[in-house]
Amino acid sequence: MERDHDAPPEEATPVLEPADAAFEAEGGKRDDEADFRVDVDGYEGPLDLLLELARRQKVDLSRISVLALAEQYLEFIEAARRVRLELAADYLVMAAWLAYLKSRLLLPAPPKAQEPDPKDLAANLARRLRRLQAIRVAAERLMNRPRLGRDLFARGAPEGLDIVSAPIFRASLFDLLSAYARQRQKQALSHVSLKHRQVWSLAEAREALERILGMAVEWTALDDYLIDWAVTPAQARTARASTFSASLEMVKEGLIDLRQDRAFAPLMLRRRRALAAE
Amino acid sequence: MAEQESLFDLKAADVAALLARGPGPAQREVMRLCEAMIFASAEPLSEEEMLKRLPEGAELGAALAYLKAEYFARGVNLVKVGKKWLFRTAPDLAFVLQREQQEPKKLSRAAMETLAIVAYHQPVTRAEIEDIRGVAISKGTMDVLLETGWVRLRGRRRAPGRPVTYGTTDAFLLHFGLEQISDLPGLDELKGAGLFDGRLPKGFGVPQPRDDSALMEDEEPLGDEPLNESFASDLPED
Amino acid sequence: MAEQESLFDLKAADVAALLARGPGPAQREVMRLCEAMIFASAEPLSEEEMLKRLPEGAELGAALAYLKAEYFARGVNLVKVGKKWLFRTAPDLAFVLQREQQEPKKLSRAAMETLAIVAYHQPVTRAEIEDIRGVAISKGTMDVLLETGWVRLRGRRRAPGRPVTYGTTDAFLLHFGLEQISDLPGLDELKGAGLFDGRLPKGFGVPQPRDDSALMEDEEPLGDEPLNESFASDLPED
Repeated sequence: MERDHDAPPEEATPVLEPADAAFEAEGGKRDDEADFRVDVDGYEGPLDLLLELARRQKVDLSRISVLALAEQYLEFIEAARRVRLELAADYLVMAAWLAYLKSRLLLPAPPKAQEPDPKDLAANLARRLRRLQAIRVAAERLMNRPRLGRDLFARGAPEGLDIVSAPIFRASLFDLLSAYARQRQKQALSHVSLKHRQVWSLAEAREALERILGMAVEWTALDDYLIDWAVTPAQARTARASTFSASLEMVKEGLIDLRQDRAFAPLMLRRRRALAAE
Repeated sequence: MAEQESLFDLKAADVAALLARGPGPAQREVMRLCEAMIFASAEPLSEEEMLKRLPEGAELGAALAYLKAEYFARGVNLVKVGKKWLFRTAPDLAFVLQREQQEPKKLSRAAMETLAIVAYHQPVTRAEIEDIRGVAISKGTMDVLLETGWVRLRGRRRAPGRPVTYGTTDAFLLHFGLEQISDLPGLDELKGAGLFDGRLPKGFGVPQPRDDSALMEDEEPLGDEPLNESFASDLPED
Repeated sequence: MAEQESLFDLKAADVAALLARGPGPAQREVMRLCEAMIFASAEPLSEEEMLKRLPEGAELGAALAYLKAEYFARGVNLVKVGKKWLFRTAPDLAFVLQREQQEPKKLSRAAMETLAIVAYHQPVTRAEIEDIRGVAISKGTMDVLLETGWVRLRGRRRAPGRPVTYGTTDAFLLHFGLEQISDLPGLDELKGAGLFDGRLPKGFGVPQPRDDSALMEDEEPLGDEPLNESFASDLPED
């Protein structure tokens, strides 16, 4: 089957020789219509061509002479071949079929059981032409209707209808209670495990010592300082240990003096005299 | 102007009779609301959508009938297309409006005829369209029609090869000013001429075109399979 | 909008008087044309533009006056803004142009847990909620809870920084099917329901919730100050 011409007209179609597409056909001379032209390009397939030929009979399509139509079609094809117009296979298949039909119509052969009545074939062809014609008319009427955007117009500047989404929340009491229990339980347990020791770091201890050094001109018990800085008993231990380490460090650096009168006696602490004199 | 009949399916006498009864104040308020909604909507508006916005118990059907009657003779008409409502300019005023609007893209003859066949014969397969036209349909033709939004793939025919069936859309009705598919111009004549039976497959003998979204008995859903219709297979793969 | 002519500068009596005189058939045709032109135009339409398209000698001013009167009480009004004309939905019908659609939404886990703590520990401050949960509450979580209508701002705690206190609402009771907040199950009931397992530390308790609308002793009214609760806590956010 040949592809129809939906593409823009300038696109070359495979159906015809380009230059001499339209011309007066010699075969047309015998036709009543002297201006019969061979121009396959104008037709959308053999059925369309047949329909056009049928129109030339100027009779109602229902009373068309299929025999005459077949002859005209064959003449057209013959004329096209004479000018070496390349015809798509469809046209040739139709020509062959019409030649067969013509012979059947002219020479009523002794009926063979398998072969259809040529009158039925002719009637069927006529009906196909009428159907194509009918759809052409329908398409025409459809296209001529008042059309939106051409003849009818919708509102030019519609405000628009909005749909605003309003969330509606759903939750069950069970969701609520299990959410509560879940996190309380989790937190209750994690508090226990996460109760890590609080550590008074060496740096913190030294910083504290340095800040109070100015006050410790005389021997002072280390514990007295700690009481001011570490309030909770838990912190006292880590504070004492870190401060002791820090104080040893500061002794080594020559910043303070440290003494203990006997074992387990309070540690005494004082700023170096030299520094105090400055 | 037989084509325009459906635009004027309200007769002037009906309009007068309807308006003579006169809507009551409550009815009039529903009319105002409908009028505002349809006016404001960028698309044709369904009755369901209107009902969602109207106070409960509003008599929508009556309000729309009154409104349509009131707009009957005006420069703007209220029309129903498919199952949706819209306002649009009266058909006889095209001359004053066309000037600045550009003509919609013109369809090729092949596309026009194919569209008409789809409209009048739907649901219809590609082979059936080709049978009527006597030529193969190019991929481009069907693509153009699908692109207009006027033609859609409906489903598949329950037949060997399970060919895709085509039908028209609400956008088709809207564009061609039809309330429903049975308003197609000349449909009765075409049916009467018996031209639609002939060589069409069994079960297709009913010439009444249908664009119902519901599939017909001999149709089935498209499914997930590729559309291996010849013009779909040419698509480049990416 | 100062230049906009008031929609109601036409009095109902004027309208009646104007329409009683009634436009003649020629006038009516000009009205139809104007109606269609203004309707179809994407922009407000000036009288000059209309005159260009109208038949010569058309009485535009009168036609527009009539049209405006006819649309006076409708759902759509013809209005003049500056020197141009347009149709607009009646201002009192704006509500119908917006429709609320309820969308079921689930609370996030964070929101659900926060809600539960507000319910049991109210009146409760954000810092207290965070302390119980061990994670910071994002502003979004609190916003969602306020949006549900189940949580409200009660007042401020009489404490440094005067933090806002949160509590539940009647809508909360209604939604969760509680008669009063004290109907929330206590620790034993929660344990009985299998929501807590046995591994609870000594002294672990569940508070007896109270949602008295009266402020508690350590609360004071919200006052006019802005709610500058900072939601940028050091705690990790959930």
